[in-house]
Amino acid sequence: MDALNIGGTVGEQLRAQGVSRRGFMKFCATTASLMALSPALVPRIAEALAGAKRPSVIWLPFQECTGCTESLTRSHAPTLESLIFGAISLDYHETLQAAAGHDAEAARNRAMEANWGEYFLAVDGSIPLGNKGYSTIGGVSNVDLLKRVAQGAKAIVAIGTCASFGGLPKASPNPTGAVAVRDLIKDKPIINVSGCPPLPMAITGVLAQVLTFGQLPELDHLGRPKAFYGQTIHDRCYRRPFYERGQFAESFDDEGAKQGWCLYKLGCKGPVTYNACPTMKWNLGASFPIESGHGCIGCSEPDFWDWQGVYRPLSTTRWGGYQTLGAAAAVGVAAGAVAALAARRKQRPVGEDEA
Amino acid sequence: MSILEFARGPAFQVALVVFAFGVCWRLAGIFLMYRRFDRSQPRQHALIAGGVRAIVMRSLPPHELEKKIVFQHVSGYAWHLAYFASLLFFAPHIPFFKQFLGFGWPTLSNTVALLSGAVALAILLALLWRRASHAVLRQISTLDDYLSIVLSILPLLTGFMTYARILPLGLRYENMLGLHLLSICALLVWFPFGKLMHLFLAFPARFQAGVLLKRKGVEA
Amino acid sequence: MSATTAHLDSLRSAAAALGGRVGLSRNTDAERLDKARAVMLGELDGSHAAYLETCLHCGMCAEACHFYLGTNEAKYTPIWKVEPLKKVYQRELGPMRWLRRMLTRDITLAELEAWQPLVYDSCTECGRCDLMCPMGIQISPMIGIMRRALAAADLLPAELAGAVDEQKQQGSVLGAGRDQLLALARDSAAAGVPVPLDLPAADVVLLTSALDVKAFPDSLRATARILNKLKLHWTLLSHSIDLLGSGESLRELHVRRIVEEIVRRGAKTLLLPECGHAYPALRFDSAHMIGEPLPFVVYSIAEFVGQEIQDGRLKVNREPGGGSVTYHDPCKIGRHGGVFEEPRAAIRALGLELKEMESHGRTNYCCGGGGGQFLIARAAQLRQRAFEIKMREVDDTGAAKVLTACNSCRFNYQAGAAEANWHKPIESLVEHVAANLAD
Amino acid sequence: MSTDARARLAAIAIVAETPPAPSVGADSGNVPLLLGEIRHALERLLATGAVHAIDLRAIPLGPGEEDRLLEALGTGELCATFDALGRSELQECRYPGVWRITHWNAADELIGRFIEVTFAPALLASNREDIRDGLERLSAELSG
Repeated sequence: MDALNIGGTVGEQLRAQGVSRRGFMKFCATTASLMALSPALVPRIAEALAGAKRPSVIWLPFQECTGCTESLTRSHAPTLESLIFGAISLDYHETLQAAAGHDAEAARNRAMEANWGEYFLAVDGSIPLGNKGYSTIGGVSNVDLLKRVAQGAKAIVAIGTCASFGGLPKASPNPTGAVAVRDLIKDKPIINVSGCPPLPMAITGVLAQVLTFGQLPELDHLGRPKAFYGQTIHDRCYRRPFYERGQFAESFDDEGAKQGWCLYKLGCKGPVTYNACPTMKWNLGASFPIESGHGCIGCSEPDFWDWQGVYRPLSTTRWGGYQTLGAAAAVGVAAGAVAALAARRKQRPVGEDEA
Repeated sequence: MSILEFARGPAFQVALVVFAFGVCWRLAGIFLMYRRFDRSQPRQHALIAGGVRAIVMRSLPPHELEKKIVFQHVSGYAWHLAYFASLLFFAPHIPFFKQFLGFGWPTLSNTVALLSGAVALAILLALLWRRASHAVLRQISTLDDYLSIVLSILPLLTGFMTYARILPLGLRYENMLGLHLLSICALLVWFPFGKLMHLFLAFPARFQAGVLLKRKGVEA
Repeated sequence: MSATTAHLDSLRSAAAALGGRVGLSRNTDAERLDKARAVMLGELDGSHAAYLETCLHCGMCAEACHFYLGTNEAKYTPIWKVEPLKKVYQRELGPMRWLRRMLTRDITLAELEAWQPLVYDSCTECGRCDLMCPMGIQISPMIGIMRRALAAADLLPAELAGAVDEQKQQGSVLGAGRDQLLALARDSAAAGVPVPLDLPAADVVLLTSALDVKAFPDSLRATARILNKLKLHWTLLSHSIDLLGSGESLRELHVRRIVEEIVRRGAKTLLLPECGHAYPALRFDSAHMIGEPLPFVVYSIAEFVGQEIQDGRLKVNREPGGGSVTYHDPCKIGRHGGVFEEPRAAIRALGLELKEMESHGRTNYCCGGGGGQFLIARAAQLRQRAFEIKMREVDDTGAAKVLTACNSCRFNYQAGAAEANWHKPIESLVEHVAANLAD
Repeated sequence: MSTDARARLAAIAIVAETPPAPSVGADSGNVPLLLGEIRHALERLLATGAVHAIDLRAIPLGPGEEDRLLEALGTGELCATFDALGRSELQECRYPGVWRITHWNAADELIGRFIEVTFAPALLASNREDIRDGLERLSAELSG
């Protein structure tokens, strides 16, 4: 990987690889599809891409499980190879790069210097604030590294729910004091590509969008690109007609489940989860959780892990259990009894009256 | 913490504790109070049966009385039935009850459940208007009456808005669902302190009346 | 007609004179308020608590009340008439009284004064609202508490205060005392209907009322004729002519004295005259007042006569001429006492065609003047509004006359009819029975 | 793994359940809508020459619905394939003017599927730049 060789446009890069114009148009069509843009926009994308500079991307992993990178490498369009060799210049990725140790650090520093103010920073994983030693790279704590690299970044792409919202490490009781990128960096544009992991197409799609139009995509209330997070799972779910008709699976093996009815009662969080799974789907477009018979767990939402359980329907609540209620009731009865007994002293019992 | 999480978590827990405590407090305070024991010779016996009968018969006033209150009677029946139909038989509500009871039950189709909710909502609004405009009702109404109607309307209203995704003020679905749950919390918190307690008190009061009237030999 | 108006006028002037006797209260406002509150707290029990806690403010009780229906004035809504009682309950006895005290103000004497016309002028404690309430709330007994509380605060309307005063000072009611009763008994005996008075021992004891003595002596004579015919060992008590609902303690005092007199005579049966207000008091409330079940049975005379006819002990002839009648169920023995069937059995035995009013039996409309209301001069117009409802229902039956078993009702009918120039006879059921006794 | 353990594993009864036929309405209902859209696009194509494209990945489709749609569109006379960054197929459908365009990547994974309503997909035509390149190559060969 040559960090310094980031010159040239995407079009030139692809041509240099021997990709024909027809191949380039195909690339543009699938990229448009990826960005959830209308096919009618393909010519504009082609024009933009042909002249787009390859941006440098530095990828920092913090408290993460590599699931997001795994997801990215499963991305099938554009292929990761085309991303790395054609569309973007991925100059530092702890997991993917061949270089290790000081060489890797050096590559990152070179990329930062060469593209100061122009590179994109991709982050996966949350950042522990509880103890800086919880997660370090080359002896540098996550928070210090993030702040340093973020300084020269044009924009930050927080990949996965951990980087976007704190994710699993932040789940109650949050032992490491994990926070999201947006909790630490306030002065740079941040694109949250949440999900646990995010849809591979969402990762590449966002990168492609940034690259194509040279500007940040439109973001929702949580800083997520609307193209992918504009609607809820429920909004686009093919099982939604069952919800509207009130047809629900009651267990995972009942007739309703076999008929493919709505999984709301089995804890599906689709109605409050913003993501593109129902249309983009997973595993090369094979399916998505609901299509496979399991409710959405809400993985692209903040604090989803603390949503009172994957299988508790949305219309349930914490309620303390019968012990708490019983105690409240018992105290209530006691209070009422005291009130009644005190009242008895003001009331006149039988036979006792004024002279 | 989002509105929805707050509503599903601490808000609901607190509301339920206030509800349980308040209801028991009020019921115990009423029923442990000193009561006179009627030693008179009953004209008719089977006083308990008379009480039970009153519980039923007070829903069906005699013709001469009924014809004066047709509107109140019909609207009262209609909104209560419609309200409970949408509360108890709207499918997404079942898991809510199931978490307490451990079992669920068959549901109405969404169309029917929503329609009955709409009926309840329309009647409640009409009754609110009537309370504010009818001379007798204005005379005897208290803050409790208005508050209780409004707090009964809010879950219906927010429920509809949630289902139909009518989301004003830039609210999103999950906010509206949270508000729906919060409106139920508000209802639960207010419940023990106002007239909504008639859910628990109506039958005892009717029973008392039935026993008293049975003793006198008058059909309740 | 002239006879009727004559005794009406004499009663009216007696009542008006009573009002003049009442002076200003000797107690301070604070004392009066305290006394009223003490009565309320003393009488309110768990059953009232359940009623007051359950009220939904639905307003349906208004639709049962002849005063509201006759005027359409919201203040006559029955439950509104116990508002001060409700306040005292909520602030003093209710389980949430601590909260209530923070949020509400205490009642004032001015408030009680304002409620005087509501509980005396515009309520006859007829109990129709008690039947209407969808929650089963028994409002009229709570009006009773309100009245006794107001009485304790020296807030009885002048006429009623005068009557109580008269009974306390002179032992008579509206000028009808023991002397008048003795004279009536003498006259009756002279006319061939002996009235055994104050016998030291008897099986059956009969009470009478001031109204009978003053205005409807025929009713008493008819009763005597029937009791004689049945060859009962009976006596009329002259000690207690009336039970005035003038305050809890006085009422209890009366009841205790009557019970003592009856027990002393070894009587097993107490008969009450064609008079309303004594019935619920002696039949149902007295056991509580004396703290134990009564050692005798209490009947209204209409109830007793009807039973005797039903059981075949009393034979009556079909009334010559027959004709159609309607029966007015007096609130106190009907809705408050459960006496519905016996008077109708008597009417059927007399061969009269019974044409029921639309509201009859337990839903019967009050005559408009019960509960002492008919004594209150300023309430005359209100009384008439309520009576108009009654007139309409009577006219709708097409019956030739009205029979009833309460002389208060009769009195009020006559007054109302005179006022409205309405010519529908209202007659005593017992007198009809007595006039047609068979051998 | 011992033979014993194998035997015990084999003893676990495995029943393969055939899922029941989906009940009526067990889909998104989008197939008829898409067919309707295609019909309108064809009408417009004839009237004005306007080209229309549908990205099937942007449409929520239930299990089997895409197959049903493609089945409904059928296969027409012409089919063209090319290989650039992976295979691509341009298939005319049963209804002339409707084209099914499918892209695979170099690893032969499906990366996009479109329906185009057009006289001929733009991808069929040779591109000017490519022609120029080709011309240069041909010239070089002829001169070489």
